[in-house]
Amino acid sequence: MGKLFAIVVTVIAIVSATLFALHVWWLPVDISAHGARIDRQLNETMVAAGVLFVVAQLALAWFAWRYGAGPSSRGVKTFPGGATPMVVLAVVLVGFEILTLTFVGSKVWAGIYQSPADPNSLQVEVQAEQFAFYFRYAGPDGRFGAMHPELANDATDNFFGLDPANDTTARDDIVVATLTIPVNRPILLQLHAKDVNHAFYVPELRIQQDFVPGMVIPLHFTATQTGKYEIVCTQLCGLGHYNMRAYVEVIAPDQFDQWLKQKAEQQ
Amino acid sequence: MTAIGSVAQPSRQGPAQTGVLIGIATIAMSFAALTSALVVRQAASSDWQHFRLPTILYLNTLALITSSGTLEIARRKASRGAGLPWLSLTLGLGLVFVLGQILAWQDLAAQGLFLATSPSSAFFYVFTAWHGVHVLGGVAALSYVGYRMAGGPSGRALPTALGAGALYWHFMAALWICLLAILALRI
Amino acid sequence: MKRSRTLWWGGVAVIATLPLGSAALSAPVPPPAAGTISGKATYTGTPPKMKPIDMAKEPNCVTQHPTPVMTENVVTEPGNTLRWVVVYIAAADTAAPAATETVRYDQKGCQYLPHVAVMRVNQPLDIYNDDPHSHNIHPLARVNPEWNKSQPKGAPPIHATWEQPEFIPVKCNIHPWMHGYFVVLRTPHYSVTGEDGSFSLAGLPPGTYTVTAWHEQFGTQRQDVTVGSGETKTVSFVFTARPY
Amino acid sequence: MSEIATPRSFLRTHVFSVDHKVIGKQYLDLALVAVFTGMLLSWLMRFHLAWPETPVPGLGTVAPSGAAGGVMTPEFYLSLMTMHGTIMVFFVLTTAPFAGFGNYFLPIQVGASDMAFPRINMMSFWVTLVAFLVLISAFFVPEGAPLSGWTAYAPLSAVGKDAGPGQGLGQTLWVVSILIFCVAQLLGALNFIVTTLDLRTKGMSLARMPLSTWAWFITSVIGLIAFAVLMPATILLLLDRVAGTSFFIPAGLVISDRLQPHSGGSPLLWQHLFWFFGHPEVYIAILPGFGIVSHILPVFARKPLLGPRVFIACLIAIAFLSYTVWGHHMFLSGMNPFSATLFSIPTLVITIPATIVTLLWIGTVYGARLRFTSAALFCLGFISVFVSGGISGFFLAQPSIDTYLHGTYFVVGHFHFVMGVAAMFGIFAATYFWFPKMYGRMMSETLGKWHFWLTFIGVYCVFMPMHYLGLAGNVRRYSAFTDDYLKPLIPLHRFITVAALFTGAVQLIFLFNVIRSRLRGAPAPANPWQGTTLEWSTSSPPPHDNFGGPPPAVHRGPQEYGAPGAVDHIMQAAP
Repeated sequence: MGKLFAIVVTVIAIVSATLFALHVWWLPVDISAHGARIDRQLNETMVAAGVLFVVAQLALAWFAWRYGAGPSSRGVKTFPGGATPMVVLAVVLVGFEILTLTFVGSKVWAGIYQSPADPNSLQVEVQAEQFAFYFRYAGPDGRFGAMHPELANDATDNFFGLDPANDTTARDDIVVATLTIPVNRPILLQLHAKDVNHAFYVPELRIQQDFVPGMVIPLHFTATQTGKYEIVCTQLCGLGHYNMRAYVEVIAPDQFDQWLKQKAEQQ
Repeated sequence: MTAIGSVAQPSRQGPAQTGVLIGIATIAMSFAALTSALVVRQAASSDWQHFRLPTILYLNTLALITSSGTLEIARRKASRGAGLPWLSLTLGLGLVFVLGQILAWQDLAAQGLFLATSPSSAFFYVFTAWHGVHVLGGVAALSYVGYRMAGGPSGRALPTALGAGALYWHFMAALWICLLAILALRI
Repeated sequence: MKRSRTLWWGGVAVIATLPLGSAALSAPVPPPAAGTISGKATYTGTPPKMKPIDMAKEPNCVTQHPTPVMTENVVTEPGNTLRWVVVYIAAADTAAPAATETVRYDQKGCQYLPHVAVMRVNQPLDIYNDDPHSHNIHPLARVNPEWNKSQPKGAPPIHATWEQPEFIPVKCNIHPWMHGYFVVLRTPHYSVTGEDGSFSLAGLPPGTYTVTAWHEQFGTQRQDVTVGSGETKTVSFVFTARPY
Repeated sequence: MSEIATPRSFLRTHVFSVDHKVIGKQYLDLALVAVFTGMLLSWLMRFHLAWPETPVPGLGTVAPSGAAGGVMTPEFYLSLMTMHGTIMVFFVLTTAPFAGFGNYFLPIQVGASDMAFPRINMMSFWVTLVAFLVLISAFFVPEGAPLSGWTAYAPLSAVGKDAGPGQGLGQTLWVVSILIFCVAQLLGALNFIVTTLDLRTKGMSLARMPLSTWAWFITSVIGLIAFAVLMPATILLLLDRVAGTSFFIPAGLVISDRLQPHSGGSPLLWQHLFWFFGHPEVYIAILPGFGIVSHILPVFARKPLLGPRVFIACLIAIAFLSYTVWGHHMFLSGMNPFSATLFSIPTLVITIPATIVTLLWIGTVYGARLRFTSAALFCLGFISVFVSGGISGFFLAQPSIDTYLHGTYFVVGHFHFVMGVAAMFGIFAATYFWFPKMYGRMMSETLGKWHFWLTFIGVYCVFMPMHYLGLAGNVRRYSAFTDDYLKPLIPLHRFITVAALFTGAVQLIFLFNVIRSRLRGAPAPANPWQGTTLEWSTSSPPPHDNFGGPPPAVHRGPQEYGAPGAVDHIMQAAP
């Protein structure tokens, strides 16, 4: 029985670890400036944790195999040195690992969330509402119109509650359902929610941030590769949470200017 | 945790004492949670409407403090079997305190400050209601002790029950003083 | 005891048949010829510019519309006429037989078809989902009880009826641009303006009526019209449009 | 407390009994009903995720509005998820290992004839039952059960029925149920602490208490403070919902095209209050499992646990640290990013006592003479699964990696391994180990072993792939996978669903074993496993006052196994 347990645990440990190591299911391509540092941090932790995982499972399996109550009724043995090697092993091994991971990790985190945005980054306002994202560009006048929640009316495409009648800056604002951004240019998103908690998550951009109603949360990143990627919501927001999706289209800068001009005429 | 050091024998005051101490820790923790909620909520937005606390609160505080005093006297006299009148005085003062709190509510309502009017009034009602509920719990416990005192065979358990009840009651008074300070500072 | 009870029921049956008999006996007066009220709903001023709906979130809706669909809150037609204007007789017509045929309300290509569905009180309504993905129907009723149901792909139609007359906006939470209206009326005399912006209310016994015209963005207008027997009255409603 | 009149009527002895043993069994029966309800919900959820369009036979009739024609609507799926989470966390993982086994065995193990306040103890069970019934009734109200998850984040949970189906009466019932549960839990914890501190028998010093008693004692201390914070939080949420206050709802929210009449509230305040309770709650779920494994493993290893004092110190360290880490649930929630670094440090530091405890178990298996009964196998399974779950916690503790993994199935895999499986293995081990003492009958060991092997392999097949899904960015709490990048992951979801259905079915072996053994199990001796603690020095099942007379004095520690000189073990109560 102990031997069977040892075999099962060993098989589980080996199979799980290999599936992790072979990257059978792994992160999608990284197209973000800060993405590489997150991937490195993840890989380092994966290696460290993988080793700890396999060693611990194999130790358990080996002891279960070796120390079953067999016919040779030899006496029980305590672990050499008692509990102290356990404490020392845990404090040194895990403690050291924690120190490095925390120290390196905090620099990566600070680079994304604690550093201010690049001054000349492209400003886009993102509104999350029950079950769709909408993006607003400042338009030719470069200024965002004021938002009035009581005027918000999805039927008339007035998602942001703008008041074009007597707010001239709002007239030229461009409201679209796809985040179109130029490649290799820092982007600063201003996230605000219209109703409940939502989240902005683009796996390829290695970026995620919750929307909190009543707050405007800045989020900045730089896309380094063109293409069309999915934005999904990771904070439970109601029955359409699974379908709350938009696309981010990263295009060349000149195409972006041309797209912006074309959208401005439609206003 | 009074008994954590002592070895085998159950502690002299008995489980009631330890039970009340733990109850006190729990109630204090729940008020700590409410206070932190108050602080965070006040910082969350600028709609905090300051208002003057109704003066009756200070009379209520006086009633509660004197009821602690009369309870101490009741405890000393209980061993000679003469504690009952003082205990009933304590209960009376406790009820006066609760009625006073309700009057404070009406005073607030008269000013148009209801539960949902502003976060400050909301927290005032929540603090006073949550404390009032626990004071009523204390009144119920002490009246049960009084009923057993009046019922004749005082038995060994009575002084400990009265002692535990007194400990809880004094905590109610001390807690109210802290809450009053918090409310006075913040609202 | 049993015998007297049968007597009693026999008597009641006789009395009950009397009014039927008497109705049949009265001389057959020819029913008055029905009048009709018809006309057009037009607007003055510059209407708001309709924008193409951005359905990027739902790719199989984008593929269903080769040319992008425009928003439908103010649908203007040639000759300054307005579509989706509901014209109806305000007074409730209680004598009319209850409506029985089912109103069909369809969700196709992430759009509500028809944009405005008019029905009568307690008339059965079937909501279908003909899209290859799920929709969520949320009639924002205030007078009637409000409900909010999802309808996955291939789910059976949702049956609903409304007890009170009301203009109920309908939205789909999963596709926020989807908007429609359930207009629940007590009268069978109603008509919705089509592409040419015209409406016609037929089968009206002679009399004076207050005719109401409702548009989701430009509000409601009323006119009193008297109709003789067999007469056709033309009425027109002019709404003032504002660009924003 | 010393002389308890032995009640006679059936009502007093089996239903409204103040005997901690009856109350413990009542808690375990409630947990049994709750776990099979929760498991049924997880079956429906897993089946929907794998085959969304295939109608489930009979579901259409059971839930006509939620799953017309057997095809589940998204809000019905989310209501199942919310109820699955709430039932499992509160009514199974807090009730069974802590309130169930704790109530039954803590008094006996410390040598008391009953809990300090028997009537309050009885009340705590019936209040828990009321809380469970109020929660279940949310299924049967018009709009159905709430869909804001077991975390019930405001404003989705606080605004009311505008926020979606189930957020009206269903969510109010959920909040009231949790409020009632807090009352029950506080009363229970009060009893545990006072009994442990004041009612220990002569010679039972704190150092001589069995490790399971230590675990229940420390869990009740954590529970006291955690539930004392959750209670006012639920009251504030209830006021937001029904009284129009704005503790958690900010101004200017437009929900279902209606401007909400609230202003100034802070949704983050709810998250802080909830998670200040939430993280200690997960330790309330796992620490009894620690105690149970450390109590049972030595009995079958025939040697004492390696470093019991170190183990107790680790329990205390975990208890203290559990109040400093709640922010790691909120790295990306919009709170100040600096506090994310602040919270990640204690989160990683708390892995040290957890690692020490795991190493102590593995060290105990070293040099043992292991008898592989079902209880022992479940203890070994507990260690293996706790290692897997704990290690995936490494990733989530670092804010930089959490940027990618937060809200994905990696988190689901992590907390299911640690709470959903390890804590359940603790409950299984405790059941197989203490069943003879509780019911006076032996459970079938063969059925027990079948149950272990199939479950052990099954849970790895269900929850390890969730880590792979998480790495691929599969977002959790989705009722359907319509995103393009999720489509290639559907085969893995189908594998998980098949494994989940299989592992769930295997639990019926356990249910059959429990019910059959209660009725026709072989009569159990007083000490079937040759344990040494006080519960084994009284009859099975123990008499009404546990020891048939004054509790015996205790003369030595709880784990005198394999003592030098041929005697195999020495009972704690042996003079």
